[in-house]
Amino acid sequence: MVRFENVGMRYGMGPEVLHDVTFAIEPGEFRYLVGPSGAGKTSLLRLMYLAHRPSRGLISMFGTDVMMARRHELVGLRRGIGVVFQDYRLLAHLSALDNVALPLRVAGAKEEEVQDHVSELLAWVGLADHIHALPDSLSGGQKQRVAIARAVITRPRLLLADEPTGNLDEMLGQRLLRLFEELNRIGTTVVIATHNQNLVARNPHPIMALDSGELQLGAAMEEAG
Amino acid sequence: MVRFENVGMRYGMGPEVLHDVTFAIEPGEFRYLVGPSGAGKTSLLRLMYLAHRPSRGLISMFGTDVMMARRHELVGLRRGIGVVFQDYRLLAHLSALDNVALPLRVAGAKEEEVQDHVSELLAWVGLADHIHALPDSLSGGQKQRVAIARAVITRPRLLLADEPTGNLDEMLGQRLLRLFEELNRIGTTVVIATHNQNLVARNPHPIMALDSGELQLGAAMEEAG
Amino acid sequence: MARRSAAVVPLGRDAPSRFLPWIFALMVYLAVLALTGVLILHAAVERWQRGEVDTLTVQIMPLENESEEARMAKLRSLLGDVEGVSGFRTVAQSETIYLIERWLGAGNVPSDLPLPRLVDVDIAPGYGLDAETLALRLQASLAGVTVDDAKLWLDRLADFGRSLELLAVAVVILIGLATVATVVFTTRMGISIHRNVIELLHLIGARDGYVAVQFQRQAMILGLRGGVLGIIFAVATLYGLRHVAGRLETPLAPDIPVAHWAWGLLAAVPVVTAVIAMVTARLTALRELAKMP
Amino acid sequence: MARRSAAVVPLGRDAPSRFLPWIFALMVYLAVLALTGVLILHAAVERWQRGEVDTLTVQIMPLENESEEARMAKLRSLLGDVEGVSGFRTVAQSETIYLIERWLGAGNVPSDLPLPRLVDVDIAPGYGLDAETLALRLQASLAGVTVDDAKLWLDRLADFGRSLELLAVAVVILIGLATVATVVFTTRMGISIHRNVIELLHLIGARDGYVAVQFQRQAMILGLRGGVLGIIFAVATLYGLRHVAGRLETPLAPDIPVAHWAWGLLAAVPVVTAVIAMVTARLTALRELAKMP
Ligand SMILES: Nc1ncnc2c1ncn2[C@@H]1O[C@H](COP(=O)(O)OP(=O)(O)OP(=O)(O)O)[C@@H](O)[C@H]1O
Ligand SMILES: Nc1ncnc2c1ncn2[C@@H]1O[C@H](COP(=O)(O)OP(=O)(O)OP(=O)(O)O)[C@@H](O)[C@H]1O
Ligand SMILES: [Mg+2]
Ligand SMILES: [Mg+2]
Repeated sequence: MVRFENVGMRYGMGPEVLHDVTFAIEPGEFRYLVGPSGAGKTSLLRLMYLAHRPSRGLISMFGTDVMMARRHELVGLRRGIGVVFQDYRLLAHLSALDNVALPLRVAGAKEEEVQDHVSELLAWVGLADHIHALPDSLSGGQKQRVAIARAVITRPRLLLADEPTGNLDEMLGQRLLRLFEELNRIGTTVVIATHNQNLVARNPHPIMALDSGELQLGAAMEEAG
Repeated sequence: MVRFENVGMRYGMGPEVLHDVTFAIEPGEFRYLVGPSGAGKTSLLRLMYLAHRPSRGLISMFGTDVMMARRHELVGLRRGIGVVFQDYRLLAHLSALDNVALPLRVAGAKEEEVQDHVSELLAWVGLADHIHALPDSLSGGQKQRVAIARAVITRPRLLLADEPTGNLDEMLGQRLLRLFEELNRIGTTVVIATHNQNLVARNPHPIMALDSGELQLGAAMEEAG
Repeated sequence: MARRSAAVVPLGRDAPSRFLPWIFALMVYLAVLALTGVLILHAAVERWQRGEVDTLTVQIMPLENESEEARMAKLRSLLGDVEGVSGFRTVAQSETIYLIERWLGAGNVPSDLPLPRLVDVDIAPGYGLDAETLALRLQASLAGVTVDDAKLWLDRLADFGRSLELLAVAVVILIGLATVATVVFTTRMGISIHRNVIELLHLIGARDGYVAVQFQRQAMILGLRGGVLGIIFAVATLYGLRHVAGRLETPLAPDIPVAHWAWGLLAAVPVVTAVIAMVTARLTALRELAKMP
Repeated sequence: MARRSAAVVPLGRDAPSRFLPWIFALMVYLAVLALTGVLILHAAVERWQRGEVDTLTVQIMPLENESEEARMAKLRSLLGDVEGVSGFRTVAQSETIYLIERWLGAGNVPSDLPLPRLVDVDIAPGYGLDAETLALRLQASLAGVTVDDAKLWLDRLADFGRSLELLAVAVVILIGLATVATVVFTTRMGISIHRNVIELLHLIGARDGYVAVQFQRQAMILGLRGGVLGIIFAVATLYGLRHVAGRLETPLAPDIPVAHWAWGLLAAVPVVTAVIAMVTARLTALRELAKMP
C-alpha cells in the first residue's frame, strides 16, 4: 500500500527534516504516527499525500513508484487518498457543505448524490445546524469536523489525518475515531498523526514513532497494541 | 478583574451563542474554561479580549465598563491582555521573532530590549533554531508555541489562551502550563479554554464549564480543585 | 435544497477580487476613448484628403456680355436646388481684394483686374458633395463658374493630420498594451491571492485542466463584466464629448458617427478583455500547478 | 543581530501586492503620456496663434527702374545674414501663377499682371523669428518686400487646434480620474487582502493611528515606486515618439521640449500617485478599524 525506502526530505534548500525513513504499511492497517512537535510527522504525511517530493529514497503508493509516475497518474493516486490537514485548509468562500462536497465534485460525482451524502455525513459529525455556514463562522472544533468530513466523504483507500482531534473534546474525539475505525473495517488504510495519548491509549493500534526526522521503529513496534 | 453580568452575545444577526453569562474572576486567579466543541468558549474569550461587543449585559474589565469605555481606553485595556488565539493568527510575512516582538513594538518598547527578550523566550519554548523562520515553515506545534510566546511576551495582567496545547505533545504542554503558572504566580490572571482533560487533571485549577452558551456554574465549582 | 454554486473558485466573490472588474472597466474605458479618438482623427484626415469639407468657395468669373447680377441670381437659385448645400453667403468685393493682395502685395491689385465674385457655400455632411461635383452641377447651367475646394491648405492640414494620426495610433497601441498589462497583472494578483485554493484542489485530486477551467471561467466573467462596464461608461463619455464638440462649432471637426465596422471594433474591446483575463487566469493557474508535484 | 524590519505590514512584500507598483506605473505612464500630449498640443496652438511657423513666404513686388534679378540677389544675401533663417527656395513663376489662379480662375491671370517673385524661407525654431520681424529686417535694405505668414490658414488651424485641445484636456482629465480611481481601487484591494493584519494589530493594543501609519507609509512607498517607474517608461516613450515625429518632417508639429514648468508638472505626477495611495491606504485602514470595537 505504502512503502518508503531510505527516504530523505528537505524543504527547499533547508536541512533534511526526514532522514532514512523506511517502512511499509499494508492494506487495511490502522496506524498512529507519534512524536514530539517538530519531529516531522506532517512532513512524512506530506510525502504520503503527494504534496512534496522526497530528496532521496523510494516511495511507492498503491504499488506505484511516485518518482516515476506521470502527472495524470498522480491525480489518480490522490483521489484514493483522503487527508485531514493539521490546519484544516477549508476554503473560506465555500459553505461547510460545499467544502465537504469538493472532492466528490472534483472527481465528477453526480450532483443529486452529492447533496444528500454530504448532508448526512455533516449531520453525523454534529454539524446538522451548520451545513450552510461558512468556515469563518464555525468554532475551531466545528472546522476540524468539516475537515474530517471532507477527508472521508470519498471513502478513500488511504486516510491520512494530521492531529484530527486537537480541537475536539474527548467525546467527539472518540466518536470520530470510531468513524475512522469503521472506515478501516470496510477497507480503508488509516494513518493518524497525533499527540493525544488518551486517544492512543483507549484505541490501541500499531504506532510509528518519529523523533527528529528519524523513525524509531523498535520503540514503535514494542508499544504497539 | 473580569466581571460579566447577564451577558448575551450574537454574531451579526445570528442567534445568541451566549446567554445570561454571569461570573467574576478575581486578580491572580487561574481558571480553565471547558465545554464541548461549539459551546461558546472562543466566543466568551472574544468578549474578554474586546474583539466583540455583547448584545446585552454588562462587562467590566480591570474595573472599566467596556460598553462605556472610549476607544483610546480600550487600547489601554487590550495592552493588558495577552491572547493565544485558537487559530494562532501569526502574521505570515513576519519571522517568529518579529511576530513575538509585535506586542512590544506596538506598545513602543525599546528595540534593544525587544530582541534579547524575544530570543530568550523563543529559546525557552524550544524554538531557538527557528527564530528567523516564517510561520509557513514551522510545524503546527511550533506555530502554536510562537503564538503562546507572543501572548506572554508583555507579561500581561490577563492571559487568555484558547486551546493552547491542541497541537503540542504531553511534555511540551506541561512545560507551557508551567510557564502559565509561573506568570500566574507573579500576578497574571489566567484563563485557559481547553479540551485537554489530561492537562486539567494534572494541573488542577478552578473550572468554568460552558454548554450551549450557558455557564454551568454549579458543576464547575464542584469540579474545581 | 438547490445546488448553491458551481464555482469552487472565489475569484470575484471575495472582497479583494471584487475590485477586479472595476479595474478592468477603467482600462477598457481608456482604451475605448483612445481608440475612438484615432477613428475620428482617421475619418477627419480621410475627409480632408478627399477634399470633403463643410465650406466650398464658388467663383463666378466676369464674362463679357453678361450681367454679373443676373448670373449671381442664377447661381443663388441653382445653389438652392443642390442637395447637400445647407446655406451660402456672398463674399464682399473688398474681401476678395484682400484675399488677392496676399499674393500681389497690398495696394498692388490693379483696379482694372477682372475680379471674380465669390460665394461661400456651406455643405451639409452625408451627401458626399465635393468641389468637383458641385462645379459640374453649376457649370451645366452657368458658364464661368469654378469651385475652389481650398485644396492647398486642406492638403497641408491632411499632412498634419496624418502625422498626428500616426502618433495617435502609437498612443492607442501603448494604451492597448497598458490595458493588456493591467488586465494581466490584476488577474495574476487576483489568482495569487487564491494560491491556497489551487493547492487544495490539486491535493484532493483535481486535474490541472479542471483547476485551470474554474479560474479561467471566473476570470472571463470578470473580464466581460469589466469590459461591458467600461464600454458603457466610454459610450456615455463619448456622447458627452460629442455634445461639447458640437458646441465648439469648429468647421473642421468631423462628426462622431464613424463607420459601422468601427463600432464593431469598439464592441470587440470587452470581448478582448475577457479573453485576455481568461488566458491569463489559465496560464497563471497552470504555472502555480506546475510548481506542485 | 540587526533589526530586520520596521514594517509590520506586508503591503508590497507579499506576492499579491507586489503587483501594485506595476499597476500604478502603468496608470502613471498613461497619465503622463496624455498630459504631455496636451502640453505639446497647447504649445503648438500657441505657436500657430502667434503665427510662428517654420516657413514664411517673402514676396518681392516688381518695381519700375530696378532689375528684378539684382533685387533677388540682394534678398538672397540679406536672408543669409538673418539669424533664424535656416534656408530658402525661390518659387518658380509658374507656381506663383498657379497660386493666383486659385482666386482669379485658371487662364484668367492677365499676362501683364505685375507678378511678385516668391521666396519660401525656412525658419529655424528657437529664434522667435516671425513674419513681422523678418519683414522689418528686409525692408530696411530692400524696398517692395513683404512677408506672408500664411495667417489665414494658420488661423483656421489654430481654431481647429484649440477645439482639439479642449477635447484633449477633457480626455486628460478623464485619464487622470481613471488613474486616481485605479490607484484607489488597487490600494484598497491590497489592503483588504491584509484585513487579518489590521485585526491582529488592533487586538494586541495598537492605536488606530499606529495601524494607519504603517499602511500609509507602505502605500506611499509603493505609490512613489510605481510613479517613478511610470515616469521613466513615459519619458523613454516620449523620446521614442519624438524620434518618430522627427522623421515625419511635418512642418506643423512643434518640438517636444515644452516649458520648464511643464516638466515640473510631469515630475509631480508620481508624487501625486504616492499621496493618493497614501491617503487611500490610511482611509481604508481606518475604515476597517472603525468596524472593530
Ligand atoms: N514549509 C516548511 N519549510 C521549511 N521547514 C519546514 C516547513 N514545514 C516544516 N518545516 C520544518 O520541518 C520540521 C518538521 O516539521 P513537521 O511539520 O513535519 O513537524 P510535526 O511533527 O508535524 O510537528 P507538529 O506536531 O508540531 O505539527 C520542523 O523543524 C519544521 O520547522
Ligand atoms: N464568526 C461567527 N459567526 C457566526 N457564528 C459563529 C462565529 N463564530 C462562532 N460561531 C458560532 O458560535 C457558536 C460558538 O462558537 P465558539 O467558537 O465560541 O465555540 P467553542 O466553544 O470555542 O468551540 P470549539 O471548542 O470547537 O472551538 C458555534 O455554534 C459557532 O458556530
Ligand atoms: Mg504537524
Ligand atoms: Mg473555540
